[in-house]
Amino acid sequence: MASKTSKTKKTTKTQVNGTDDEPDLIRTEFEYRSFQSEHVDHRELELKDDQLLDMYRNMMLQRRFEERAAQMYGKQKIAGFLHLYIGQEAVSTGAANALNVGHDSVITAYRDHGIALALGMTSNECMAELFGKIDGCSRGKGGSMHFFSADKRLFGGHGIVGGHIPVGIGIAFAHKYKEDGGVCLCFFGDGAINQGSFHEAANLASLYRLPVVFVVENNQYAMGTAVHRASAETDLFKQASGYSMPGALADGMDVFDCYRAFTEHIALARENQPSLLEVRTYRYRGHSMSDPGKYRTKEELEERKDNDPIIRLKAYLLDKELTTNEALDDIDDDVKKEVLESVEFAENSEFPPLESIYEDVYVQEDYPYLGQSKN
Amino acid sequence: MASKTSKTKKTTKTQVNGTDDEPDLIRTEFEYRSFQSEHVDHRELELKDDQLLDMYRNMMLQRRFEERAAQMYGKQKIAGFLHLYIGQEAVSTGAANALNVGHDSVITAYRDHGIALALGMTSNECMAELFGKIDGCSRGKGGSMHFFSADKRLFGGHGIVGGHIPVGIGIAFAHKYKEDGGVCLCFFGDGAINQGSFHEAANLASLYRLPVVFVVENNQYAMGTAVHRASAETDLFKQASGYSMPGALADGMDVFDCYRAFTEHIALARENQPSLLEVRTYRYRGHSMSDPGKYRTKEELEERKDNDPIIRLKAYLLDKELTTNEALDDIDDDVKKEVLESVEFAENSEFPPLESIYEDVYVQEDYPYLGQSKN
Amino acid sequence: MAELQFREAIRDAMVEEMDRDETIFLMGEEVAEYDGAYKVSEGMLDRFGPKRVIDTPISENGFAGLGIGAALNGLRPIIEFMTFNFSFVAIDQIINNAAKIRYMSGGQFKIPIVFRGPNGAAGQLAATHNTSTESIYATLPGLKVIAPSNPDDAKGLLKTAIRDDDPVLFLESEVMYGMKGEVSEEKDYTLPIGKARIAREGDAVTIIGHSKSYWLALKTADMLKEEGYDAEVIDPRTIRPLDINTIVESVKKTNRCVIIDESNPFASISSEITYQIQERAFDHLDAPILRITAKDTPAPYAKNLIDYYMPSAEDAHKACRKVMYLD
Amino acid sequence: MAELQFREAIRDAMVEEMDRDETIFLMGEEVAEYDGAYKVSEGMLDRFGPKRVIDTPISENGFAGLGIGAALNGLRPIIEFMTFNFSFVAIDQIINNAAKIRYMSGGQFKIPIVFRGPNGAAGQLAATHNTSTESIYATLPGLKVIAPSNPDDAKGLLKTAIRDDDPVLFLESEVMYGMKGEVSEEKDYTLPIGKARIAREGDAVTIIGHSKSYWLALKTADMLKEEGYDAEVIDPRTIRPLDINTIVESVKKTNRCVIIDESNPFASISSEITYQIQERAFDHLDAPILRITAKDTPAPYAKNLIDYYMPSAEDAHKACRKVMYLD
Ligand SMILES: Cc1ncc(C[n+]2csc(CCOP(=O)(O)OP(=O)(O)O)c2C)c(N)n1
Ligand SMILES: Cc1ncc(C[n+]2csc(CCOP(=O)(O)OP(=O)(O)O)c2C)c(N)n1
Ligand SMILES: [Mg+2]
Ligand SMILES: [Mg+2]
Repeated sequence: MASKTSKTKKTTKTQVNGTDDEPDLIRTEFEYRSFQSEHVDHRELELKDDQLLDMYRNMMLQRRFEERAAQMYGKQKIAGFLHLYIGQEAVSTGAANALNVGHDSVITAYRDHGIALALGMTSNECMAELFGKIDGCSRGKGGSMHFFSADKRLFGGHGIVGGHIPVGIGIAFAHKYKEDGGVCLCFFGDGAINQGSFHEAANLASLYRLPVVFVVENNQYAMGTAVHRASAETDLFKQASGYSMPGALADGMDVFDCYRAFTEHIALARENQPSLLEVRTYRYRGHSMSDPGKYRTKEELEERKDNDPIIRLKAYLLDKELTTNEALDDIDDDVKKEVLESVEFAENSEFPPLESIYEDVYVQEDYPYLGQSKN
Repeated sequence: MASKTSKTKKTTKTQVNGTDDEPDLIRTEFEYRSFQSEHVDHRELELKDDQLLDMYRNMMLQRRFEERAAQMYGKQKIAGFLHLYIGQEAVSTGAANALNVGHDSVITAYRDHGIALALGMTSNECMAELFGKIDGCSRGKGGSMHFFSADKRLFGGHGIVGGHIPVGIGIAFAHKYKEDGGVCLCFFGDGAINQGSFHEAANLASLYRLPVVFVVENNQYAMGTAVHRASAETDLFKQASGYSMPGALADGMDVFDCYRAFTEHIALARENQPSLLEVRTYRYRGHSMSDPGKYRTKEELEERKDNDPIIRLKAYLLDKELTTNEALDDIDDDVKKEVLESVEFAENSEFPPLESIYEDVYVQEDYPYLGQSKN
Repeated sequence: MAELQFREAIRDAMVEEMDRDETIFLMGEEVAEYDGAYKVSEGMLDRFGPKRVIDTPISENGFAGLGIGAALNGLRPIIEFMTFNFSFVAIDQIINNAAKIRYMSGGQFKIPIVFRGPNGAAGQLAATHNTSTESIYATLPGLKVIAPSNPDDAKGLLKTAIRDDDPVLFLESEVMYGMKGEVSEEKDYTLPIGKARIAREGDAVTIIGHSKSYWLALKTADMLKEEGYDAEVIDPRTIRPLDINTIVESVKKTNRCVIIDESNPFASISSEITYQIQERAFDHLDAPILRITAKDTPAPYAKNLIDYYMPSAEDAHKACRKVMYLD
Repeated sequence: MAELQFREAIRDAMVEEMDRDETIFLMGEEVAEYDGAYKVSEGMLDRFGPKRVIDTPISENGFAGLGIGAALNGLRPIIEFMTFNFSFVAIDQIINNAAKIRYMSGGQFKIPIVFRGPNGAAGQLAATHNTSTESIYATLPGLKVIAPSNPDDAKGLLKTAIRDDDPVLFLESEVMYGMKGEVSEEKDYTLPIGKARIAREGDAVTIIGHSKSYWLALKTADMLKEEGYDAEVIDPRTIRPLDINTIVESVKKTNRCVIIDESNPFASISSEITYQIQERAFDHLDAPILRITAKDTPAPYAKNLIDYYMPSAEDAHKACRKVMYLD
């Protein structure tokens, strides 16, 4: 069903010698389905009841973590660029639950806090990184845009739009080469799809049949640029046809649909069938902390918030009587506590020692840096 | 009819809220027609009889010019890379005849002798450039890969595969900006389409509705790499769907079909509708002078030669009694003479003076080059 | 003179030139409806409309090449890179097309284009967003590279760059956009490309710094002043072509030189200036030329590390005292 | 010792290392079925099969990034650029990913990758196919840059580069591929990265040249020899890290230095070597350091122009005589 749901029916190759004056027709077909909580039972998706509560907690953790990070940015505990994922949590949580974390690989752009927490990286190491401290997930060298975890196989956190997409297929290439059964989820934004790097990577992945899922998180905007102002074809998943790979669409505001779609596409990847999954989602906050957000109306924003993925999951849980308001409140308190502790942890963590500026550049220990002696 | 023949029927945009479990279907349709000399009357294409003879002469000129150039390369009168266009002449001649030469613009890759001669650049200036002489079309600075003519509006002749495609849409951008009614033909190879630059340029052209025709000259190989080893989707014109622009196919071994297709796509461009035209053709010679050509069989090559565009036009001319064998022989002799004279012209032309190494870098006359004084 | 922010000076230069010449247009990411990621082009869409102030997708290679093609075909594009860190995906267009097409065409075509945007370090942005690109671009014949340090130079030089018939890279700085300075109100105010500015005269040591580093050079000179030494401070303003004569004349007077540059040191501007000085003024040098640059590493995120990473007036001051044999 | 062509030495290095280590693979345009555009990888597809010797589409940015990702995930890729002129479309991968990911990850990941292929001038190929990239790449911390001048160094250094856990750019040359030379047959022959080679000892002047320029340096030394002067010839072999100590020791002995480099001069290797020498051996210099480089222009096609464009032993000889105050 995975394949059925999103395979592109290939057409026979074109020949240039039709003697008929009547034009031949070439068809390319896509299918997509939206499979949402309003009309689904999680058991159909083989999701256990308590897994749903974990998902709820994880989405809540991502949100509270970033709300607190925003506050700390205001207090200048955090500097540089801070891009919040708030609103998109269903995507990261849905993906992580469909993945074999620690075995499969993930790479994404600079809006990376959500997926990091979804993969099980700790609030402590993430907040410490934002603070630029030694206990951060990148030892204070990467900051918000450059989260890494060898443990959870998060290969970054990348700041150059589109630049990490070829790296993603390389990670997948190595999984296939080593025959370790792993796949790579390669996330990028609706703005990134217009970079040539996507085109080259998509063709290479399809040509070499690499175990990768290209996930375009279409949150409708690249900074202030709406999709229709950046992409001539606004159905981004249709790009798949240029590389004869499956293209599909999922509802990024619905954790069930995300889980369903990721499960299907990861299954394709395990058969070395790369694919393009467009997830339609929405970011509530500005592009980064400095964004006035004039490019959209309050009404649009509010309307999207009515479709909030956390609220929808909560409604589902209560509706299906899988939990109680009290139990959910306990989760919320527990999350708040974890986040507050992470702030304290980050505060108390040390700044990296100055000598460490010359560490982690090269594996070679005794590399002769220019001017190093003089410092 | 032009538009009908190659427009992509756009589908309504996808919405993610289908409540049905049944997958919706999204269709993208292409049409192509092959419209060949075996079953066409040139008058249908509004081609005059004597225009056909000019076309014949021009294709013959391209071929003889390059055969001679190859010989001169052997004699080391020409050095560096020399990429021959032999076999693809129907494309350049068909294009040039559909174009308003001197008003419209053309840009191509390094396999540029054919289009240069088709646009009416002289054998003399072209051969002199190959010889690296001052009377060459690029004053001896560009060589085989970098033919330019401000006069004929040939914007090169470019050596970096795919690098000139964005430049091509910029030329088209200026035509539209100046509202001069001109269009740009942007030629590139089947290998070049895998460069990210194509993807970015195609999207930009469609987004800005630029008067450009992307012409992929699919001669089946990029050096030794057959199309199916380089492109996951071997119907290259289908790339158009990712940019919601028309994509179509033409027979590059048939000057009528090329003329027809270029006429149609140039008409689209004049309405600021960019499009992708795939022309299926074949190069008879190696990629460059040093290519052993082990990647294809003699049989394949011979079979393609049976479909030779010059022979097919000749057959048509005789069959329709538009000329006589004698008249065609005269043309052949005349062409031979022109080419021989161009060799003599190139021989007699001077090498560029050494000081000219510091000319044409900047418009600024007194630019202070490092070390110049010392020479 | 009027007091303007750096960003305002740049905007005024573009606006005045676009008022003057219909063929000039501005293109880049968020330059139009968003008013520019750093508000440099604020209001320009309203003034000139969508035909001449154009937002792009995130396709630097594509729109850099578009600009080059438009320049070849009679227009005068201003292409904004949101920052020059992002110009690397477009560098083939700049190296192989902007810098070489005129030459390869034997001078048949010209490419009057300006690539502009912030360059170099801007605080805690980490390695991908902290690259100084001038030494990479200035190595390439066919290009001109300008890096102003103040609003007045920015306006005068940008207007000249826009009018120049050759491709120009115009390097600005996020952290300087808000800086205020006196700007000439002379109508049609232009400054020549390739002329350095002697910001302060002195005979004790020549201190050279462009863009942000110019301000470190001044600060260093102040520190020396307090110690009773008059340093000569030179702002090259243009990197390619480099006004070596002004620099050499100064060194002939001071007999010593310290160069401050935010670039990574290896094969950078400081290396080149040193080569040219010792080639032309060898006998006048009383001490080795020293440079103070960013560290020979990528840029870190942590506050303390990035502060340590950047060149400092303190280090430059030490270097000056050293070449002056004061300690 | 066995006499091998430069291309054979490189091939042997790759073959020996691939025999030794399953995780090494070779990827690039025409490297497999075509046996390599310059026949460097001839026979390797037959030996290792399509899993480890892989042809690519013309997508340098794509496959350079693929290599980086594969290196991050446990493999040791050798990525061939058909020439380094074509690496510019992939330079963002090299600058922002290969050189910086390890740093930004706080050392969690390593990137054992080799980017190799011909670099620099190769006759009448005109501007787009004649760029020396070493000064651009060597400016970037996080990379290592090697440019051997002979088959023996090529083999020993490439084997070391493949085993090195850091990203290495290995710069070869079309025109040297056919050059023959003695190559050690010692099994497991490796040479250290970052060690220069004193090719000829002398006390009259230090002549420095890497890659093709090394041979010009030798020729220049021969010309001086005939005049009765012993020049010391140094081949840096590695550009980053640069073995400045060997160079400085030599200059302390000869008190003068001439650098030959095919790169465009501005902010190039010659600039950097000059800075470092004068910084460390200022008091030992009896004359300015001079450089002989390609002209400060793009590369022309015409035979006479490209010959004039390139550095020559004659010019280097003149420069040596000048710093030796012979005329
Ligand atoms: C190559 C490059 N160009 C421009 C930028 C500046 N920039 C950072 S984020 C961004 C928008 C990206 O939008 P999208 O891909 O949709 O991701 P989102 O921010 O929506 O998650 C831009 C233009 C960059 N970092 N890299
Ligand atoms: C960016 C880049 N990569 C590689 C090359 C080397 N190269 C020159 S031509 C060529 C093949 C191009 O094939 P195609 O685009 O099909 O054009 P054709 O030669 O068939 O006309 C290659 C790989 C180059 N010139 N530029
Ligand atoms: Mg977005
Ligand atoms: Mg081809």
